[in-house]
Formats: sequence, structure tokens, C-alpha cells
Amino acid sequence: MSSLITLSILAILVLYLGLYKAKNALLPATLLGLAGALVLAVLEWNGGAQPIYSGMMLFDNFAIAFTTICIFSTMLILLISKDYFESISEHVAEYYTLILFSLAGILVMVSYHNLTMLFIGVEIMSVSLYILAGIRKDDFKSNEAALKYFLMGAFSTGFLLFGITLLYGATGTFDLTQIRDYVIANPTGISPLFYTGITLLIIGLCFKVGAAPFHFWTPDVYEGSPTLITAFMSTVVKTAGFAAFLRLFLMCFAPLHDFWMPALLVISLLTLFVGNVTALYQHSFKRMLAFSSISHVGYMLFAIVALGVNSSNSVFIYATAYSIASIVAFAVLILVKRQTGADNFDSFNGLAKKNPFIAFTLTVAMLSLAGIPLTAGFIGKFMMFSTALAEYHIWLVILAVLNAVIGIFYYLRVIVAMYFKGAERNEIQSSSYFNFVLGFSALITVVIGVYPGFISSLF
Amino acid sequence: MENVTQALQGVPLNHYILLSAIIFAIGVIGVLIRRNAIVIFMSIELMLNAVNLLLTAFSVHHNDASGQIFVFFIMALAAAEVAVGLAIIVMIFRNTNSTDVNILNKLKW
Amino acid sequence: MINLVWLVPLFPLIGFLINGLGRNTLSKSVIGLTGCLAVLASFIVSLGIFIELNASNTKSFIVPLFDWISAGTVKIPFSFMVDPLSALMLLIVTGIGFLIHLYSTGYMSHDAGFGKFFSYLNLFIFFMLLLVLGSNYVIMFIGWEGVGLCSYLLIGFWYTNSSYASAAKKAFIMNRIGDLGFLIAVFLIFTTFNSVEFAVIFPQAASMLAGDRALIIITSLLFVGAIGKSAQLPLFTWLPDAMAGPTPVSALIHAATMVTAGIYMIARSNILFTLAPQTLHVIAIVGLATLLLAATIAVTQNDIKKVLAYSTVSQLGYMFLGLGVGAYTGAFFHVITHAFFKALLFLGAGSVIHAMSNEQDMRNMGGLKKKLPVTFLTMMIGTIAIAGLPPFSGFFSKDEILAHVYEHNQLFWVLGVIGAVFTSFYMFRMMFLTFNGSFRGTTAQEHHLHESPSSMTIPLIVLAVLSVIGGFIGIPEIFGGGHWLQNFLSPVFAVSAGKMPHLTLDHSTEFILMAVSVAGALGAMLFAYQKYVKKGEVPAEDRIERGTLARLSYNKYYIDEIYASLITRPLDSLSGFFHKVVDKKGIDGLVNGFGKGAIEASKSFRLLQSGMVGFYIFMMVFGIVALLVYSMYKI
Amino acid sequence: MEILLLQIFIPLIAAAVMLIAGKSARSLAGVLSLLPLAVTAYMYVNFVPDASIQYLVNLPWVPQFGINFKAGVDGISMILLILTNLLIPIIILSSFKHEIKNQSAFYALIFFMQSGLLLVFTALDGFLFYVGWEIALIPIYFICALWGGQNRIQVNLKFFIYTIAGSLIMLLAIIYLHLQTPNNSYDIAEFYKLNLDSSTQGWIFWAFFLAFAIKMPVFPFHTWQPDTYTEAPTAGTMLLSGIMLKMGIYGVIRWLIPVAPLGFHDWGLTALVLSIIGVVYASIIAFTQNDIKRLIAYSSIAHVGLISAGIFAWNMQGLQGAMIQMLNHGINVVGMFFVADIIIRRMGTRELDQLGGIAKPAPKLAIAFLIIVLGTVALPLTNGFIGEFLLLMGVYNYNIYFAALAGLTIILGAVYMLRMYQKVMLGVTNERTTIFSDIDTTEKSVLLIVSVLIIVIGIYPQPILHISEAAISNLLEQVNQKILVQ
Repeated sequence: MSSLITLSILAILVLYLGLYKAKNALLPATLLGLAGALVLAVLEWNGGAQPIYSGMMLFDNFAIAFTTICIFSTMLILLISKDYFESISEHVAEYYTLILFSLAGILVMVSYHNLTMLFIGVEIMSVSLYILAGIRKDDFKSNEAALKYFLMGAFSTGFLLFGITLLYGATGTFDLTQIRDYVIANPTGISPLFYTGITLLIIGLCFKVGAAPFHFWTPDVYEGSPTLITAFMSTVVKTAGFAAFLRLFLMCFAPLHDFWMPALLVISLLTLFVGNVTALYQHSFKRMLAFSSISHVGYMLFAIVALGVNSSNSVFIYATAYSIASIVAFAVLILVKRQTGADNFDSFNGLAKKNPFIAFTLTVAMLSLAGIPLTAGFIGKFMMFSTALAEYHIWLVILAVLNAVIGIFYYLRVIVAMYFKGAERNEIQSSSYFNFVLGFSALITVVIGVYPGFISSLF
Repeated sequence: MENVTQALQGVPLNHYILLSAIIFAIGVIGVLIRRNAIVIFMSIELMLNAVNLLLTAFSVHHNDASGQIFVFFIMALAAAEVAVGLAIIVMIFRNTNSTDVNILNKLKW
Repeated sequence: MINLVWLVPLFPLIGFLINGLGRNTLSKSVIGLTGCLAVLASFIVSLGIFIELNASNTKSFIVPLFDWISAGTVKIPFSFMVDPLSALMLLIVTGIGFLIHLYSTGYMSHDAGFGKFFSYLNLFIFFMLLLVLGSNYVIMFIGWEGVGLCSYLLIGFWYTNSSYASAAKKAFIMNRIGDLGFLIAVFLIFTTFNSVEFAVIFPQAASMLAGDRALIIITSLLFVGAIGKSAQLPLFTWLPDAMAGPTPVSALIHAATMVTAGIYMIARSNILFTLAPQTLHVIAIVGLATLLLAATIAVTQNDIKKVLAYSTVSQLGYMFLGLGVGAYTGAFFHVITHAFFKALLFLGAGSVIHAMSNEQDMRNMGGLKKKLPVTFLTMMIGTIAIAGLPPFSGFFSKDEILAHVYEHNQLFWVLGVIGAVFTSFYMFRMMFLTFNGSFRGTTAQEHHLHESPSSMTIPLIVLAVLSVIGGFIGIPEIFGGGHWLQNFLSPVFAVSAGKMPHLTLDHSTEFILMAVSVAGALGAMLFAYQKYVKKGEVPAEDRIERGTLARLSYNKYYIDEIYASLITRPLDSLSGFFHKVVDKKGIDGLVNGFGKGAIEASKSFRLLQSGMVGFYIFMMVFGIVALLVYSMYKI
Repeated sequence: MEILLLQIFIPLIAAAVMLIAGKSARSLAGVLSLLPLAVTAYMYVNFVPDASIQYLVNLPWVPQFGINFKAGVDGISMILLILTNLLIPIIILSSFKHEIKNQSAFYALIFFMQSGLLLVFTALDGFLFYVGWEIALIPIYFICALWGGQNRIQVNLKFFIYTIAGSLIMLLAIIYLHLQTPNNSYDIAEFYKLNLDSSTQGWIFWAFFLAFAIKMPVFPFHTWQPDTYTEAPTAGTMLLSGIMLKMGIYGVIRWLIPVAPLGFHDWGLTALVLSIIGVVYASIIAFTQNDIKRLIAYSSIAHVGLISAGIFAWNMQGLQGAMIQMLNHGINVVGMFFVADIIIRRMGTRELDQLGGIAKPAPKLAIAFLIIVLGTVALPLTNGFIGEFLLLMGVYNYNIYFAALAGLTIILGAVYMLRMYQKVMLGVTNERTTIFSDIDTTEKSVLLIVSVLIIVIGIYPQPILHISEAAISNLLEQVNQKILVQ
């Protein structure tokens, strides 16, 4: 649990660094602190975790794994923030601080053992993000993103809370273990309040992860926010949302599978179709990524629909693969946008000729997102399909395959633009930070794709 | 205090649930039909308060304090949210001279 | 010698390789020598085999070479079979082949593709020998298709002329139609007899009942193969077109050897056919129809080679008629004699064309008797032989067939004789138009007129001699002959003969039959003499209107046109339809439709993302309500 | 060191070498392409033609999912190894005539693809098979889309998405089978042992069939193919038609039918009918094609239709015919596209109407082309005949009418092939074709290899038939047993 504390302290520290205008120390300090938190988290691996803080939190392997990937992704994102924040605002320290606070909230979200902590984690994360989304104060798009995110986020929080309340009403407790005990102890006589509570929780959580029909905020917010923040939201935040979702259902609601499964099944399919089909006809790469992130939510929901022993593993791998590939995509987007000033597909034309390395890493990322073998994305999809098939959701998987095919279409558009379309363009300036992040991410993507063994056996 | 608790416990739980549900629904409808960001925000607060009310009722019903503690958390975080939310609305008002949410629809499709 | 039978096809193959590889480097004399010697060597070995076989008591030898294909139960050895039938055929192929090679050294001496020509000829001989020697249907099929290939190559020898190239293509494709029949017959044979080896099949077949369904299908399919290869109705149109090839090719492939492969194959499989009387009946009818049709076309043709081509088709019709009535020996007899006289006639025609500087239209010839005496004499012998006048070879073979036909069906006989009358007419017409009267060509041609070199006349003379005496190998009983051919071939046809009614014509009937056909032929000859020598008529120019019948005949009954409009053009339109409509619009349209549909869906789906918070919340609430309603039901 | 691992990974190493080779990539590629061939030769020499699986490699890969790196070679695989490793050097050699931009990437992609192909042909693990299946696809997509013609982007996108759609469905089937195995394995031997009910097997059948049918392609899943072949660079077309489509055929033999014998029992007829329709349909379309590459593409659909028909007839002749015909078709179609490439490169057009008379200025090319045409139209003593003879016999054993229909290829093939030959090579030369220069040394050597192979296999096919005989008969036995039990 020390990593949570580390993070919180780090956030405040960074804020102070900003106050004292130690701009150059911000990034190293943040990264160092994150690395420390990461190490501290990993050290607790297989520590035979018990609920701590009066049963409020449980730092088990599940939590550690997701903490690790979230911190890790954040580090990658911050590595490419080197000149980014400076270019859009002078209050650089706030960025780091807010991101760190948000990350702290995320840590709470992935390791809660009490619904109170779920709520608190979600809110810590969200409130920071509301600010981050609108941090470019003079930019209308950023404003709009912040407002939309905020209004709808707050709205959905209401449902989350109402759900929690109803659960409390039915069980008299917020503790996950006790809720589970309640479910097990009353196989037949579960209160209607409880069922309604589950439904409302589904609504609240679906909003947080951006599943249809609660996804509407996602594309707009992702598009309007500064790209790095979008990267953070679509990777780390999404991963955390899923971890929270999964944790709750895995721990408490698994026995009531028959009740909520059909609903989630429909949501999952709807999400897939909305995400993929809409992504097809986008001109902006960033907006396409937003829709693609919706579609990936659809795949990840499989793990919950077909809840089982493999679920956490599947979500973990999927989220890892997805996060890393997305970070590459956003990183390249930042570079391209910096050069051409636009984020549509045409800006990528001819990239392969000028910067084969960047183009190659983006290709790997796109192939990973599309789920082509020898990339991590394939392993993720493969596990999702396996999980769903194991529960005989054959039609779901067939429709998912249909969506995967649609997905390939729009991911290939970028590759097509980079390799097969020519354009007059200059070499893109890319710092060594970028190169490192891109190369390293591509490498991880391929390594997981080729030898998934070392990561797939965590749980 | 004892008396109050007893008196409160005398009211059937269903009434609380119904009441909160109605308040919550009013909040939702408010969000749904109003276009002014501040009013929408207020409606959301109404929803949160419906939750608070219900939590308290359950807390009493179960004779368990944690529900009421939860209410404090909600209030605290709602306050934080208000701070951020109002800031955002102010920022937007500065830029657009309006708090109509539908004015902001640059991001679409 | 029989064990060395593999040498027979090997020599031409070596010749092919030497000439093929050295076509540009070797001198013409070396090429000619290699080509001729290769075939001559084969002929000598064949002769040795023939002598040995004649002396031997065993009449059938199998010479295995290697395992060719083996897949599961299918084992197809590459092996040769030597029996009287193949031994005789070897002699014909290599013997006439040699003469024609020799002839070609003269005929083709000015052609730039000399080396290529000889390599193709040698290759042809190789495949023809495979066809003859194969001990099973598959090896036979190799030869069968191989000769088709050589035919293609040689018809299209002057490929820069695209109508020649088209003729070559036509020949190949029409042959292929037959080949498919053959191939399927092979499959059926395999499933019926579990083997494709002649030596295994025939004894088994002999014990089957006549009219067995499998046998009828097998024989019908084999006959389809024969139709293609031997240019019978309805697939005969390629053969006249095949005259596009150099004349020696027409003589060798399209008269003497390849086109008789169908007859050879049926004779080889005689037992199967004997037990399928229905098929035989069909064969007889097809043969008869072909012989009449081709004969009636030949009477109005003006191209000297076309006349001979239709004559070949017609004569092949006789052979099939003979097969159809069970006269296997007679049919094969006619194969032999026809090989002699038709090769002779073609080579003679070649000599004429050579002299006329590649002129083929008889309307521009005339009076060549004096200038080309050897050619004239030898061709006249050939003509008499084909007209069926005794004692030349054609008389014996044709009358043997007709005698059998008479016994089988008298109407067929009448038609057959009519065909013979036509034959006599058009052949003499050709002779008279070419050699009698006055020269009708250009002066340049007239100056150039000369008798051909000895390399060309020697084969003519040899073949003329053979045409004269060739018939004596099968002198029928009524002339006191022992019919050597029948005896020699009897092992091959023995089983069939046992299952067929014997010829029971009494001698007087037989004499009368012969007299009638000879009289008819003589009459036709005289008529032609009257018409073309006495009156000196010359066929009309193309532009002049002809009578209905004449027009039909002159235009070959419009069969090519009918095929074009019934088969070729509909297929081409079908192709266009499949490509443009079914493939592009239909199937591909559907495939693209998925893509387009997705894009269209995307266009409308994205409108949902209207940018209005109010609408978003409305949709969310809608979803929430739906979910709540769902949970109400579920609880 | 396991020889099979060498076989599979040498191309991968070669691909890496290519990337750093720079200017010398071309000649280096030529040399490196011979290495896998040498390994194959070694394997062939030490191969015992019985039904057993040899050179087995079985390494744990992702053990917790039951995934192993399990690969081995039996007679069926052996033929495909020969095919792949024989054709790749030829293809690379044939590309020497082209000015290829960024050639090191080009050759690297070819080698990368070779690895994928070899994986597919040797994999004995469903997951591995699928991985190989897809990684063979990526490089060819890039080859075709980077070095292709005008419409390459559109056309290849369709090709890629279409084929991947099929293969994803196959992936589902593989996962499903895996879940049914008692110890959750991807081992093909475990798949073979499954006894699913026949309706399930029907689904499995279709899932696999879709992937393979698109790859081959079988009517009506073929519409991507003519466009792709036409737009791809020659080496790409050769890879696609010579080797890649054999993945589909191989898949049918190795996976589809043995894994879902009852599905095959119920649906094999449908597949057979589709294949035969394809034979006739594509042949008829080929009649009037004016684009030389498109014509060859349609002819390839027809020929592959026959192969697939022979397989679905499911008997010794059909299967053996399919095995040898895969090799033959590879050789012939590579030769065919190479000749087409020579002509297109010299003339700058693919339109038959603008060609003609090339035999005169280029007699050597004419001979080679003729031999390839003859091999394609299955003239006896060329390789094509052996294959088509056995295939038609196989179909015949199934049903005589089907054989008659499929046998139309004998006629129709001659029609369109000879038409093409005539239009290109025969007739009079026009002003474009008179200046046609005959083939040079590189071209000659490629065509010589191809021609010699066509004839040698045609005359003495037994060594090749022998390789796969035992394996095929074993497979046949195994499947028939299962159908019988049912």
C-alpha cells in the first residue's frame, strides 16, 4: 500500500516544486517517484494480502498487477510530455500534480475492498480529470470537453451512488466480502433493492469505462482534451475503470451471473458496434482513436460477460496491450500534429518515407489494436474470445469477429496513409524520449505477442 | 435523540425509498430537460441529495453508522465537484458569454 | 528384338531433342539427316519386331519400363505392348513417317523453320508410337494427347498467319473435347475392371454379357474420343482447317497416322465394342453420316488440299462404318491402304503446290500433266486406289467393309456405295482440274513450274507402288486369296470374332456387290471426265451465285457458322455476362456491399454523436430506463 | 538443434539480415533463399515416407493455455516444404529484373512471409497454425500494397480484410475445439480425437471452410483474387498464387476434414459442388479476358477449384492428385506470371489486344511459354496432367457427372490458354512487338528451371507421389473410420 502513499506525497511534492519554479526537476522527480511507487507495488506481489485500513482496501495480486500497469503506462505518457505541457500552458506543475492525484484515485479504484473506497477512488480520479480535460482555458474545444465530461460524469456518479445505496439498503454493509456473503447466504431471497442496485452500478461503471449507450461523452471529450490527457484517459483511466468493474463483479456478483449477464451482453455488443462502425467514417485520427477505444471496451466487457477464473487475466492482458498500443498511437499523433497542425488521416501521408522508425512503431501499434498475431493485441483478443467461447457465447463472439474485421479496416487506414500515400513533408523532429517510448512500447507489444507466457500467468 | 431515532424508524422504509426515488427522478428529469449548465448542475446535486437521504434512512434502518459516514464522504466530494464544476462553468461563461450547454457543440460526429 | 521395343519411340525422341536444341545451329542437311535417320532407325527396329512377332507363337508381349503413377489402388505402369495390331501400326507409322520425312527435306528446304519443323515431326512420331505401343489406356492417352499437341504445333507452323494459328487452336480444342470423353472412359474402365492395362481388361470383358451398361458407357465415351481425334461428325470441322499446316504434315498427321488413331483405339478395344452392340450401331451411323457429308462437301471444293481433307474425313467415315458393323479387320485394312494412297495424294498435292509456288486453288491450275509427269502418274495411281477400282489397294479394303455393311444393313450399303461414287467423282474432278486442260495460272507461276526434286518424288513413287500392291495383303477368299491380314490380326480380334456372326455372304452376292460399286466409281469417273476434260469446265468464281445445293456444299453446310452461333458466341456472351454481371456486380457487389454498408452505417451512426449534451443525456437516460425495465422483469 | 526449427527460422534470420544489407540486398537475398532449400533437401533425403510425423519439435510456448510450439513434417507437409522452398528462390530470382525501390525491405518481407508459410505447413498446434496463417498474410499485404499497381491500396485492403475475416472465424473454431479437448490443448492430435456431434462439426466445418475457401479461393469467395493478382507486383502475385493459396488447400487436408469428419460428411458435397462450379465458372470468364494477368488469375481459380474438388471427393486418387497438383500449380503459375511479367515489362501493357507475334522476335520465350501453357492445360508428360488425371479420377470415383463437369477444364482450359498464347505469341507482330527482345540469362535460367520441372515431374512423378502416399492413406483411413462409426 506504500505506493499509494508515495504517490500522494509525490503529487504534493511536485506541486511545491512548481511553486518554486523548479521546472526542470518536475519530470525527473515525477518519474522517479512513479518508479518508486512501481517498485513498492511490485514488492508486495504474492504477499498474502489481507484487507487493510479497517477492511477498506485490499492490495492483492489483482490490485498490484493493475497498479503496476497503470503506473507504468503513466510513466510512458509522462515521458513524452517532455515539451508537451510547456507548449500549451505555463503551469506545468499542475499537470503533473493532477495526473498524479488522478493516479492515486486510480490506485484506490483498483484496490478497493469497500464500496466507499470505490466511490472515493472514482471521484478523486474524475475530479482531477475534469480539470485536466479543460486545462487549455482559452481553447473552446478543451472547454467543451471539460463541461461535457463534468456534467455527464457527475450525472453518472449519481447513479453509481444510488446503486451503492441500494446495495447498502439490501445488505447493510459496504464491505465487499460481506456483500458476497450476503449473496451466498441468500441464494433465493435476495432483495429487489439489491438487483436494482446492481443495475444502477452497471450504469455508473459503464459510464466510467465508456460503454454504449453511456459512451457519448467519450469521443467528444477525447477529441477536445489535450492529446496527452486523452492518452492518459483512454489508457490508464480506462484500465482502472475495468479493474474496478471487474473487481466488484468478480468478488460480489458472480453468483448472480444470470441476472446481469444478458444486460451486459447486450451492452457489450452495442458498444462494439457503436465503436467500430462509427470509427469507420472518421477523418480525425484522434477521434477515430476515441471510437476505437469504445470498441475495445466492448471486447473487454467479454471478460465480465463470461465471468470466470480467466477474466482478470484476460482483462489485464487486453488492457496492457491496448494501453501500450494506444500510447504509441497518441505519441505519434502528437508528433504529427506538431508538424502539420492537423490530426486527420491525411497528415500521416508519406510518414513512412520520412520517418520509417516512427511509422514502423505506429504500424506495430495499429496491428496490435487490430489484433494481428505476433502482437500483444492479438493475445488480448484471443483471450477474450477464449473466455467468451468457454461460456458458449458463440453468437457474441461471431459478432465480435465481425467487428474485429471492421476494426482492421480503420486501423489499416493509418498504415495505408503512412506507407502507400505520398506527400511532401519534412522529417519530423522527434526527441529521444519519444523514440524511447515508441521503440520500447513497440518492443513490448511484440514481446507479449510472441511470448505471452510471462504475462499471461500472473493470476 | 433516542426518540428521534425511534420516530424515524417508525416511518416505513419504503416511504424513504419512494421519496428518494422521486427526488432522484426529479433530479434526472431536471438534468434532462434544462439547458442551463448551472441548473443542470443543481439538478445533479438534487440527485446526490436524494442518495444522501436514502443512505441515512438505510443507515438508521440497519442501525449501522457506516451509511451516514458515507453521506459525509458524498458531501465532501460533492463540494469538491462543485468547486471544479463551477470553475469550468465560469471558464466557459467567460469564453462564450453563455451557460447554455447546447451552445457548445463543436465536438461532434 | 521385341524387348528392344523401347528403342522405337526413343529414336524419334532423340531426333526431336537434337533437332530441337540444334535448330538454329545445325545445318539443314544435318537436321534433315537426323530427322530421317531417327525414323528410319525406328522403322528398322519395327521391322525386326514385326518379323520376330510373325515368327513367334506368342502373339502378345508386354514390355514394362517403369512405374509411372501410383496412387492408392491406381497403379499405372509405363509399359509397351507388342502384338500384331501394334506391330503393323508401327510399320505404317515409321514407314510412311520416314517417307514423309524424306519428302520434307525437299519440300521444306526453303523454309526458315526447317529445324523446328523436323523436331516437331520427330516429336509427332514419338507420340504416335507411344499411342500405338502403350500397354494401357493411360499411356495410349499420353500419345493420344501428344499427337494432338504436335498437330497443334504443325498446323500453326506458320504462326504469323493468324488464321493458321486459329486453325491450330481449333484442332487442339476439338481434339480436347474428344479427349475428355476418352479420359472419363479411362476412369470408368478403371472402376469397372480395376485396371487400365489392356491385358487385364480384355479377358475380363470377354466374360461380360453383351449390352452391359458399363460397357456401353465406356465404349460410347471412347467413341467420343475417337470422334475428336478422327474427325467424325460433329467434330470434323477442324480437319479441313488443319490444312493450314505444311503439306507433309497433312499427309503424315492428317491423313495417314494421327487421324486413324481413333480407329486404332477402337480396334484395340474391339472386345469392349463387340459387347456393346448399341454403341457399334451408333458408330456405324456416325461413320456413314460423316462419309456422306464430307463426300458431298468435297465435290465442290476448289482448294486442292481441302478436297483431300474432306476426302480424308469421308474415308475415315468408311472406317468407322466398318468398325460399326464389326468389320475390324476391314476397317484396319482400310487404315493401311488409306495411309498409302492418301499420303501419296497429299504428297502429290504438295508437289503440285510446291511447283505452283504455293498456289492451292485448282481453278488456277490445269495442264500440269506435262510439267509434272511423276507427280501426275503417282497421283493418278492414288486416285484410282481411293476410287476403289480393282486391283488397286482401295478396292480391296473398301469392298471388304462394304460387304460387311451389306450384311449388316442394306440401306447402309446403298449409302456407302453412293459415297464411293461421290469419292470417285471428286477425286477425278481434282485430277482433271489439276492436270488436264490448259494452264490457268499466272505467267510467273508458269515459268516456275518444275518437277519436284528426287527427295520428293522418291517417296511418291514408293507410296504409289504401295498403293498399287497394298491391297494384296488382304485378298478376299473369293479371289482365292488367303487374306493374310485377317490371319495375322486374328489373335487381336479372336474373341470378338467368336461373339460376332460370321460373314455369310455367298460368292455371287459378293461379286454383284463389288460390281455395283466398281461400276458406280467408273461411272463417276467418266462423268467427271466428260465434265472437266471434254467440256473443260472450270468451277465458278466465288462471287458467282450458286444453286442451293451447290451453295450448301460449297459452304460446307455452314457448319462452322452454326457452331459459331450456337456455341462460340453464346459462350463468349456468357463469359461477358459472368464477368461483368455475376462476378463484378453480383458476387463482388455483395462483398463490396458489406464494406459499403459498413461505411454507410458509419455515416449515419456518427450522426448520433450530435455534440449536444442534452441529447447525450437523453440517450443515456433512455438506456438507463431500458436497463431498469429489464431488471424489473428479471427480478 | 532441431532441423525443423532451422527450417522455419532461417528465413526469419534472413529477413533480419536483409534489413541491414543495404545495397547488396539483392544478391544476398538470392544466396540466402537457397539456404532453406538446402535444409529442405537435407530433410527430404532423410525423410522416411511412412505415415509418421518426423522432425518433430514440441516446445512449451504458452503452457497455461495449452499452447505448444509443436511442429513436424509428414509426407503432406514435406511436399509443401518443397513447394515453398523451391519457389521462393525462383521468385526472388525472377524479381532481379525489376528496379525495386527499397529492395532490402522487399526481400525481408518475402523471407518473413516464408517463415509464416513454413509454420503453416508444419504446425501441429492449432494456435501455432493460426499464428503462421496470419503472419504469412501481413508481409504479402505490404508487398502487394507497397510495390503494386495503380489501384493497389483499394484492392489490397479488400484482400486483407476479406482473408482476415475468414481466418478470424477459423480462429473461433480452433478455440472452440481447444475448449472441447479434455485437457484443454491445442494439439492437432487432440483435435483429431474429439468426438463432437455432427451438428457441431457442421459449424466447425464451415468455420474452417470459410477461411480456406477465401484463401484458395473457391467460388463464390474468389472476387478479391483477380483484382489482387492484377495489381500486385509480380513477385507478390507469384507468392500469392504459387504458395499462399496452397495454405488453404493444405488447411483443408490437414485441418478441415480430419478435424470435422462428420461435418465433412454432411457438408462435403456442398463444398465439392462449389469447387466444381468454380472450375467451370472461372474458365468461362477467362475466355474473354483481355488482361493477361487477370486471365491467369481466373485460370488459377479454375485450377484450384479442381484441386479442391479432388480433395472433397476424399479418396486416394483425389488427395494424391491434390498433393502433386499443389506443387505443379505452384510451378506452373509462377512460370506463367513470370512470362506475363516479361511481356508486361517489355511492352508496358497487359492488354492481349495490343500484343501478338512475339514468337517471332522471341522464339526462346515462345518455347518456354508454350511449355508452361501445356503444363497448365495438363498435357500428358507435363506435370499438370498427372495432377489433373488423379484429381479427375478422384472426382470421378465420387460421381461421374461431377467428373464430367470438372473435366470440362480439360477443354475450357485449352480454350483460354491457347487463346492467350495465340494472342500474345502468334500472328503478325505489330509496331510494339517487333522490337521485343528475347529473354536474357536471368530470365532464361528461371524459365529453364520451370520448364524442366514441368517436364520432369510430368514424366516421372512417382518420387513426389511417393512422399505423401503413406501419410495421405493414413489420414484417409482415420477419417473414414470416424465417418463409418457414425
